[in-house]
Amino acid sequence: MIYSAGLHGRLHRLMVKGRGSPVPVQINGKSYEVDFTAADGSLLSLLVMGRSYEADVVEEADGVLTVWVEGETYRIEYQEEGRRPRRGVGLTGHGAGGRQVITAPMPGKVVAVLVSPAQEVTAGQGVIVIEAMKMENELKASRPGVIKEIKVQEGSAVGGGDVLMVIE
Amino acid sequence: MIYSAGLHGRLHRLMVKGRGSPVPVQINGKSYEVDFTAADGSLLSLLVMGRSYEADVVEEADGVLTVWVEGETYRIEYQEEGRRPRRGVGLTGHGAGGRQVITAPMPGKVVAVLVSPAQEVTAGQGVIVIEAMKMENELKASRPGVIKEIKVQEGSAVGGGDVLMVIE
Amino acid sequence: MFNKILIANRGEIAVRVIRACREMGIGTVAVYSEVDRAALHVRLADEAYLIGPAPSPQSYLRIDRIIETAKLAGARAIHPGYGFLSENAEFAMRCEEEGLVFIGPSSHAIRAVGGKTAGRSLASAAGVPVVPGTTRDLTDQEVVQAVREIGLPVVIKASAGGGGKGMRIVSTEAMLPGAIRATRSEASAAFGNPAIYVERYLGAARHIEIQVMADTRGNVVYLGERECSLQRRHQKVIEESPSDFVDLELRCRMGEAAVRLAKAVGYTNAGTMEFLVDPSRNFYFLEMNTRLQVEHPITEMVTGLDLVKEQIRVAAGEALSVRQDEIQLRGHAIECRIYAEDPFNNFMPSPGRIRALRTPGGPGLRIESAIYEGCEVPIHYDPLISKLVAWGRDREEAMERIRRALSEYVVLGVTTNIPFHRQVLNLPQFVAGEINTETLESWLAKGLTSDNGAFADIALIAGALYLHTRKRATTSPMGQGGQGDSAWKLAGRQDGLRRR
Amino acid sequence: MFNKILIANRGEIAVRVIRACREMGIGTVAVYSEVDRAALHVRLADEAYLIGPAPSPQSYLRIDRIIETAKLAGARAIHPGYGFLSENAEFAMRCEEEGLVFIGPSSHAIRAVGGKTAGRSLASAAGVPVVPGTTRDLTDQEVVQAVREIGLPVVIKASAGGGGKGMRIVSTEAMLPGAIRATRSEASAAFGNPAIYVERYLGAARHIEIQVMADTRGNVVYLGERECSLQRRHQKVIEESPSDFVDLELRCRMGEAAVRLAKAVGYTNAGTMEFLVDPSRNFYFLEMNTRLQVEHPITEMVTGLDLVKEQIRVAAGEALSVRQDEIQLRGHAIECRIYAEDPFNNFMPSPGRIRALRTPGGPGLRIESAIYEGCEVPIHYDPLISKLVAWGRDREEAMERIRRALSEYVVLGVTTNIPFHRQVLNLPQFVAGEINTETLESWLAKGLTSDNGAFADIALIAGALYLHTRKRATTSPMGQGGQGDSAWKLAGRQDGLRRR
Repeated sequence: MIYSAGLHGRLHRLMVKGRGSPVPVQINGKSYEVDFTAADGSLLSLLVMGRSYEADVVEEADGVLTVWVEGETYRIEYQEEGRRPRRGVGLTGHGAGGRQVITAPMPGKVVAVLVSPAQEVTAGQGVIVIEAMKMENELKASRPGVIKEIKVQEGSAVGGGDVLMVIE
Repeated sequence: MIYSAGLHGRLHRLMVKGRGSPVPVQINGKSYEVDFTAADGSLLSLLVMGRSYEADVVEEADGVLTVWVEGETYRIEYQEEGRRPRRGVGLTGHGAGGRQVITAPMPGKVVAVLVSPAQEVTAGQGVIVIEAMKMENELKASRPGVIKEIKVQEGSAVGGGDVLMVIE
Repeated sequence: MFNKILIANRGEIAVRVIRACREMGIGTVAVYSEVDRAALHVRLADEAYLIGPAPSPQSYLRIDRIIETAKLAGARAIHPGYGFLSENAEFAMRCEEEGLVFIGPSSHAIRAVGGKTAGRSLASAAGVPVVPGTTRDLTDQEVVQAVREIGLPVVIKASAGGGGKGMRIVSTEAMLPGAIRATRSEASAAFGNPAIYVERYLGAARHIEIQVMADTRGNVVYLGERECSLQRRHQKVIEESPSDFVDLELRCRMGEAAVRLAKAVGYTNAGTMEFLVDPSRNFYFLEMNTRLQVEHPITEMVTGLDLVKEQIRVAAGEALSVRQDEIQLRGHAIECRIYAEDPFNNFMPSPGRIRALRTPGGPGLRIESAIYEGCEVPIHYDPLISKLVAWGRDREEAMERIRRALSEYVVLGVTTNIPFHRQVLNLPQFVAGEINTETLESWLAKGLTSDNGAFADIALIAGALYLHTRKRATTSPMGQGGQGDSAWKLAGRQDGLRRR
Repeated sequence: MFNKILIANRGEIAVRVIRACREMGIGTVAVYSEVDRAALHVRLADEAYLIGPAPSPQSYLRIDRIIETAKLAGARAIHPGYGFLSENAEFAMRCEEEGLVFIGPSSHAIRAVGGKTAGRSLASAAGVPVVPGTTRDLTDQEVVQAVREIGLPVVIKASAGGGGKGMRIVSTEAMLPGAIRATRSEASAAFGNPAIYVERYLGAARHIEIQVMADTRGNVVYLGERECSLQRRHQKVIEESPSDFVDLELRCRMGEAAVRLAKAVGYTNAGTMEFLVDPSRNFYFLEMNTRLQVEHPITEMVTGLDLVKEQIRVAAGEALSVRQDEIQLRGHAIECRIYAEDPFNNFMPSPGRIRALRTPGGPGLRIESAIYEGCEVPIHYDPLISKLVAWGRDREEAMERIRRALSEYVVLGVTTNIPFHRQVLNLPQFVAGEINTETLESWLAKGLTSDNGAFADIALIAGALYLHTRKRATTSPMGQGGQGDSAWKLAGRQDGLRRR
């Protein structure tokens, strides 16, 4: 089986041969022999050339996996070869367009809206304050721009991922 | 919903009313109001008149549950009222017949058969030795009797629950 | 001794108190809000009662409900933990009026030293040096005026604050209005009291605190110090005891000052005097926390005492179980506070469901946690989900041990600051013991990077095998999604079968 | 220092050694048998290599394979843990020949004192009193003869034995043939050596052992004693340190005897001298264990030392990190050995898959475990799955703590002896500290009952709600079976939705 996998804005090509363990795996032409076994739940134990690794895998969405290895987190989008590619595999969050969408990083309450529509903002300027878990968290513009739209107001309850503001 | 439940050789009558939590439950006519929630996996948290309990429930077979509460283990056979009763609900393991079936308590290897067919044995006499987890374990006759049948020999590998010997 | 204690708290500290009670043979009564029905403190307590909806002003801060519940359950005493009502003099007073024992100082003592401004005045009076600043609660306008008098930079502080909440450093006058608003708002939410005051900001000093314990018979002891300089946004992140900056002479001077202050107000039960210590080893009283601290376990590990049991005994009228000359510090302890927050996304809180949890084990560790696999970390409360504490014969061993433990600690489902701790523990300043209250912030100002990439190939392989195995196991087309756990388990079982 | 160590063991002790190495910055190489592919020691090690099928003679006892693997992986040293090859002089010698460091005494020292009969002769020669018995390995016939000379009761012991395995008390001559056969057979299986000898059985004495540590520079220290009298079938069940039967004077006498013997044979690394102590405080040398003991954590908790690190340092040629006069005992530690066995069914081993695991937390605990949720406890090895250790300021607190911890410890899927420990900890003789090697057996002879019934109503309710909820959740007829876990989870989620 051949997979395309998008990670950190790069595409990788993986080939997994056969069904047992150890199984031969190629990444971008580099070969590994991988001994693997499911330990429990999301946990996989891997032995690669004698090295022992633990990996946890959770499927967030169709073909989109979060993989934890040795305390590090990887979000990977897989595409099985021969199937129609999804839009922008592996490149989410790495575009450099002029539009910024400020989303709520977690559920919470809007404590303060620090800007008004059409206002110019600089990179790093605070635009909105969300309270969650008893701490106030100021969200900042990542690039300079102009406030296009404000979708919430002070006191609004917001869910994680909700769009709060659009900057252009 | 009404259930018959066999535990420790006694039958108990349970009634569970409604769908939410807290839910009214009657046991043998005694009423409880039970607040319950699934914590994780097999684990249930119960609040009964303010007292907090943890119970783990695993279904071993059709209607047969093992329930752990505060370090104690209960094996309970449930029968929903109005359905055909299973044979001997709740009374397994409490018969007093003359026939003893010696079964392997765990998978292992037969190290020694200490008796021969037709031999008389006394209560508490060792009849067979099984090795498992590097320890030898002597199985004993629980009552006096005569060896009717020996189904294994020294060196046999046995599975948990396998019948090893019958004494009458 | 009490036959039953109500714990007016939640999370790891409620669990901590329940464990102490259980060891003493005392019954435990938990209270919980609607979102905490399946929380660990509810599961572990002998009894548990619902006291209201999730927001703490409607549950964990409801004095009336909590007192009513104690009476209903027949609990003679209440342990307030830390946070919530633990430093609320009115709560302590209401307990006293209702014939319940508040496990902490008297309401009088809380008023006298707990209010930070009052504490500062008293400390001065007791001959303990204090940080320059105001000695009473201020209006917004008075704050502006005070800042002009004291001179920038200053710290705006909640008078009822604690645990690093309700503080803002202000270095320019333009920052002042926002800082005042934010501090008052946090203080209201967390402590039910918006009062604030101003202190001069001393800059790069060490934050070192002294634990005291006092009984009702006039005995007061100090239990060494805790080094709490590693802070982010005035929130302690890693604490250790002893501080390798504190020698025996300084320990005695600070300890004796703390005892003097405690005696001056007739203080009883556990309390902590927080100090700033400058590079010349001058110390300045900051405030007194009139309750158990989050970081009390490191003191327990080096002294061998159980502070919660000591609190309960003292509250029941018993004498302290140790004299000052019997207290010996052994080895070194370090605590990492594990928060549900994303260190690589500006430390945003990360509530959610714990999907997998693997807790470290082995020698020299202590884990104070209220999470379990499958539990929810609610959005409504402090993001502290666990405390990892390591003890070693010396500082080096304690550091090695907590690094090792962090490498075993896996919490999935919510994002945690474990990767951040792993980086801090390798910070050269920290390894060398050369830290102050600005160490973390100035390091963070350079931008925190996740070091990600070292295991990219392994992650890619693991993901591919996940999909590959699931495909085999289910023979359904790829991408049906969401059944990850069962796919592994199924594949694992098939694998097991195939091999036999 | 070594850059990499191979751990020639499995289970909790392999994990213990891996943790020590990780704290020291030393790489770890695990070896595993086919059934242990997903075992915790394989998961936690840096590297892992398959060495053979499940039966230990084909894997964990394969000297050739293990040495070959060490060379392949580039490990310079091998830690043998306890059991398996840990007291095998030939293995130590083969390591020496191959230029690998065996982390333990020299093969010469193992031969000199490790063989139990040899150890007894040496102890006598060093002026240490020994239990009367034979001083060499015997044939079956010689055993019969020796028993006639010594007089009944006697103990038949495996010369290569340890850990309570390979021992039988014989009180009538009729028992002798069976005891000889069983002891030889267990000894072959567990230690690869069927040799046996005979000792007089002293009856109701205490089993107390002294931990020694020796470096290659002639320094030898003793690290206090461990009280190991609570045994079932000569298998230690609960150990504590210090023993409240041992006063300072006896501790010094026993410790000095142990050091004398160690010096007499040029012993290096960790070792334990086991003694029987009669009610008049006379002590008799039983045997020396030339390796780390299962119960070493209790010594670590009271001394503050890490014995595995000390072993590694000594093996690398370093000096001991402490002198005798620096060793201080603090508080009291108790260990419960958690076995996968059924205490209410004649302690039958209970292998299987761990379905649920909830581990205690909080102050003063240490858990040495190799199990995790979902793992298999294989039939092929020792049923010890975990060690629960508690420390307290005094014996009373340690007892309270371990009782509390046992009440939190839930292991489902395999049957464990946790309920048995809970009963033992309330045994009046144990509480009073009046124990000997017969205490447990004579209590057990009265028949162990499970105390079951106190929570019958709760169990009945929980089971009914399980069925009731599953019915609601799946709307399928009752009794489709086997989907227990998901039914709860589904119901829980529905519940959550309904409440919002």
